[in-house]
Amino acid sequence: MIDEDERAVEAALFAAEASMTVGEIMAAVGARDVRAALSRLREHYAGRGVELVERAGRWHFQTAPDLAHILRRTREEPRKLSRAGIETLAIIAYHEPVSRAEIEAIRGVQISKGTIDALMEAGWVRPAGRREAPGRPLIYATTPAFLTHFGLGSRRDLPGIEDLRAAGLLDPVDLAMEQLEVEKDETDD
Amino acid sequence: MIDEDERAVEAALFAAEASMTVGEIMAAVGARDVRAALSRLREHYAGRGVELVERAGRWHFQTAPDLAHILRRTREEPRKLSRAGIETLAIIAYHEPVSRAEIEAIRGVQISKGTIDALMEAGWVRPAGRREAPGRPLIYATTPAFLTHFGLGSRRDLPGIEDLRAAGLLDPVDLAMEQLEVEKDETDD
Amino acid sequence: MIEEDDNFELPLRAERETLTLDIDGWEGPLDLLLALARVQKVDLREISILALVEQYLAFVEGAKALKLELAADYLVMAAWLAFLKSGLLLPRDPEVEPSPEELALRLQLRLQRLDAMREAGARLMARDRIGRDVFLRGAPEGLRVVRKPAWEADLYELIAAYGAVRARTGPAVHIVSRRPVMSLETAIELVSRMVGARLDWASLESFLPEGLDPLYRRSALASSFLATLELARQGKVALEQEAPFAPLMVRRL
Repeated sequence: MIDEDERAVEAALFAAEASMTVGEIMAAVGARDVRAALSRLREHYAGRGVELVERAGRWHFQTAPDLAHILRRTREEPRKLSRAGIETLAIIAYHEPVSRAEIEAIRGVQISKGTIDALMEAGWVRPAGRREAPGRPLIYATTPAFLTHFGLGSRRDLPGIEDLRAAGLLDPVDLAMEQLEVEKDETDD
Repeated sequence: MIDEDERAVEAALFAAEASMTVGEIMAAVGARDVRAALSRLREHYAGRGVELVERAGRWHFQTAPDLAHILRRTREEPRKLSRAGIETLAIIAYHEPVSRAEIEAIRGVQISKGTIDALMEAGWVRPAGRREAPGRPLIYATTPAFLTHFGLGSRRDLPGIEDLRAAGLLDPVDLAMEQLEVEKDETDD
Repeated sequence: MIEEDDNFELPLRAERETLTLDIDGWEGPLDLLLALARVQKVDLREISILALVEQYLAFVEGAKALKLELAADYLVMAAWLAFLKSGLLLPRDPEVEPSPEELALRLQLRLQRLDAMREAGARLMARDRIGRDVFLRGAPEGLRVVRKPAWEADLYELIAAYGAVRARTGPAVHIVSRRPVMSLETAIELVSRMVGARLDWASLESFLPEGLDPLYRRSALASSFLATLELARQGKVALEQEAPFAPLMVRRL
């Protein structure tokens, strides 16, 4: 059965805003055999979802380390790629392996740091070594997950320039320029 | 021996920054028999320095009430209510939902503007729509936070509420009272 | 509002043998009546309303004697209680509804209701309250939710984006296509001629020649509209339109 010393120490440590030394616990709960209570409590909580631990002479309760996954849940939130993101992805897919400077040269616009990060976070783009050129820039390529996500058997399944022209995707010059302006505004903030 | 469901629920409730519904616990720990684990945990903690309690359908750990003297020493009192505030809170809790005029009829005095505001600021009282009566007055009710703060599982646990109801003292502010007001006004002339 | 100390308890006021004339201490006449009633009897169902009325009236007289300013509602209550008292003492007039006894009962009920809530408030405050009697975990780790973006894009967007990049950065060849337009001068000439040929109202569109190329027709319509405005300004034609988007009617002046 739990005794009063143990109850008092348990409550004090539970309600404490920081870990406590034996002296501090004693000051809180009065003249009790705090050490003995601490050792019984530690034993009691061993193997439970919560543990009593001592770190550098200070005691505190914490959740069991093997349950950390409960405390940190990840929730997926659908998010659309930005226009810069999708263009960068397209350029990497058509030209891989390609460096950041090359992507910018093709796009005609600089890309922000977050753009490639987002593509890597999505698992679609990976660093593929360095270009043996001055500055040895990092080069990027697409991943198998990229092919899976876009339903492509291989990169050869991407429509070529002539296909794009036939589909009218190379025509709307003015429209594309307008969109570029909008996008510049977006990246500004 | 403690099982994995119990460990997970224990860890989640310990780590949580606010009390949790069964659904929230389930979302945190995954598909487990949360209800059974909660009931075993409550039993396990009964009589210890820390207890598992349910308030308005939400669960949390708290220190045992009889250890208040140990823990209170260094802490500030929770918000102090004026006498008007206490009475108004009691009237809202026992009569809810209730309009301002009904509160004033029971207290026999007007309530100052700040009184209900203070109760709402404390998170204990909320507007609960309007009474379908002339003037459509706003009506007030208590919140789950009120039940949690005062250690009530539900409104049924309000001290003496059954006796008061049986004695007819919680009946809607009745016509007799209004008539009394009318009489008073008449003698006033 | 009156700030009470935190261990406010109900019986406190009632336990006093005599009442001090501290008007500020009372929250209105009903509060005062309740305190007087509790001096009389602990069980409010057993109090004598007549005695209570006497006590209240004596209290108000005492306050007047000491030249204390009583709030109006205390005096209103005194007047009502004096009325109630006479009703209770005088021979009963069956015409008067409700009877004085009923009024007395209602007052008693009202005091009980207030008393019940006052006691309920005290009992609420005496409960084990979070932050005073029971405490939550002082340093919870928190259940963090890490939001992980699930990026979305489809193949069409991808190739369209590539097309846009190539179109934007490829050598641009601009060909200005010549669109058929009707000049304003032509339109003025056209409208003047058509209006001159008719006497009655005619819609603007009826002036346009049949079988025009659709693009040219649009230009002709726009120019003709401008032309009629110009002619109207010169006082040569009158314009009329019954409603927004209704046909624009034109007539020679």
